[in-house]
Amino acid sequence: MADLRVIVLYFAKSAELTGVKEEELVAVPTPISSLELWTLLLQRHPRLRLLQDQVVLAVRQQYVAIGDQVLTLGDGDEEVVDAVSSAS
Amino acid sequence: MADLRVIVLYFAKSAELTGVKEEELVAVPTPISSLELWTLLLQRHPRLRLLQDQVVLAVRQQYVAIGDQVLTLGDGDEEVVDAVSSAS
Amino acid sequence: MTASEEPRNVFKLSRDWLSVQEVVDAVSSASCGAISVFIGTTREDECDGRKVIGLEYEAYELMAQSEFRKLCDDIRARWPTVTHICVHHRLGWVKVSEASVAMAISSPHRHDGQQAIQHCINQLKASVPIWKKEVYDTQEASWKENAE
Amino acid sequence: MTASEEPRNVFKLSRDWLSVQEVVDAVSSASCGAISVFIGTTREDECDGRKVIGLEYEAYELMAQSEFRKLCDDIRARWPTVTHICVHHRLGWVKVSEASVAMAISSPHRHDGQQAIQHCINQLKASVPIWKKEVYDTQEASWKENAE
Repeated sequence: MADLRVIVLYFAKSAELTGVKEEELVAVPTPISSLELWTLLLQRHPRLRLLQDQVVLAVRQQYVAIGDQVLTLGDGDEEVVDAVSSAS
Repeated sequence: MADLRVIVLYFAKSAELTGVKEEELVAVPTPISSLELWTLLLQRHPRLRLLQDQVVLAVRQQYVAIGDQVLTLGDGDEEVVDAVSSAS
Repeated sequence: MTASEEPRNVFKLSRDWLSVQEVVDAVSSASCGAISVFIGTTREDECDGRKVIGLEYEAYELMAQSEFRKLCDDIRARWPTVTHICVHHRLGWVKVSEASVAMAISSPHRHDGQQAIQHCINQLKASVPIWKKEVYDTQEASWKENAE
Repeated sequence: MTASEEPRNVFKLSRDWLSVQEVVDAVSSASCGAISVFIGTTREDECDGRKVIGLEYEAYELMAQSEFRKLCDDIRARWPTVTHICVHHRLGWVKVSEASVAMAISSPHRHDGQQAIQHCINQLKASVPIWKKEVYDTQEASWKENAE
């Protein structure tokens, strides 16, 4: 168990909702599941909740589903949060 | 029953075999079937026989199969004889 | 559709190099999100140990035009959303790796156009009176079915 | 194939107008008789009574490159005769009737390339991280799934 510094990139609608394109998270616990990480992002940016099921996460340029999957994060990893709204 | 003047156009291999791109046939009997017309062309240019099954006839820009089909030719009609060799 | 958006069927036989951009521009339309394009080129090939150096194309031009119109009617009956159709075909000498045919079809969505372009090239080869002669490095030549 | 004919996978994200000719040239090969091309353009469209005047594209560029490489591997596994693959995608503002994506695939014979180009555009939209925002004449805008 360790704490890490993680870079989060936001794209498209997620960047609009958070108001930032990139931010640094310090003291991210590891190991962490993708669901826990998403919850952590929602605490920082409650408006991300608007994305609901449309959110897509990627870690080290690999897509990850939001669920129990444990992410092995390295210090300074890029984590990408991107999202699109559903087609209306 | 009448006799007609018909223009025959040859393309591709049929032009190579006959040595002409275009010729006029006089005193073509009408009505005439497509098979009779083809036979008439073979009499004039025996080398057309080399085309065998690959020959395609067209009258007034419509393809016609070689067979019993009776062609209604008008005076000065273009009749097209085109042919390709089989792919080797 | 506005008046300028009447469905267009464009067919050109040309002794010059084919421009893909020209074919694409001929079908472009603000109402279409998809342009499907096919380009057929002369392939470096061998036939009985002889190397193909180019193709010689010949057409019955008037009839090619009328068969193209029939083909367009057929395409529009099968895929009614097809908007514009353009086919340019070379005549005469086409050396290896040059385009002998370039065609484009525009449609609001991509699926119809992609189906239509496959039908268009298949039927063009089957029914439009254009013939090709393979010319070999041995100075020999032979007329080919245009089906390939 | 000669050394110059090693299979090429070309991917470019561009803020400039896309050249169809450039995409076609990138895949041309003397060993190929067929080049299949797809062009996606911004369609004049309405959404809830608002008129779309253009699209704004954004990409996660590094990841888009790596997803494109995976897609090329997938295409070559499914259609081993595919020779070269080239995709150019616009970023930023693309107004109605301009191309947002242009892609070309060359193959010795046309059937494989035509199948592969359909798979390529479907998978590009499904897996490559490029997002689009529809911009309306009302000054409003909304991010869209890239699936259409």
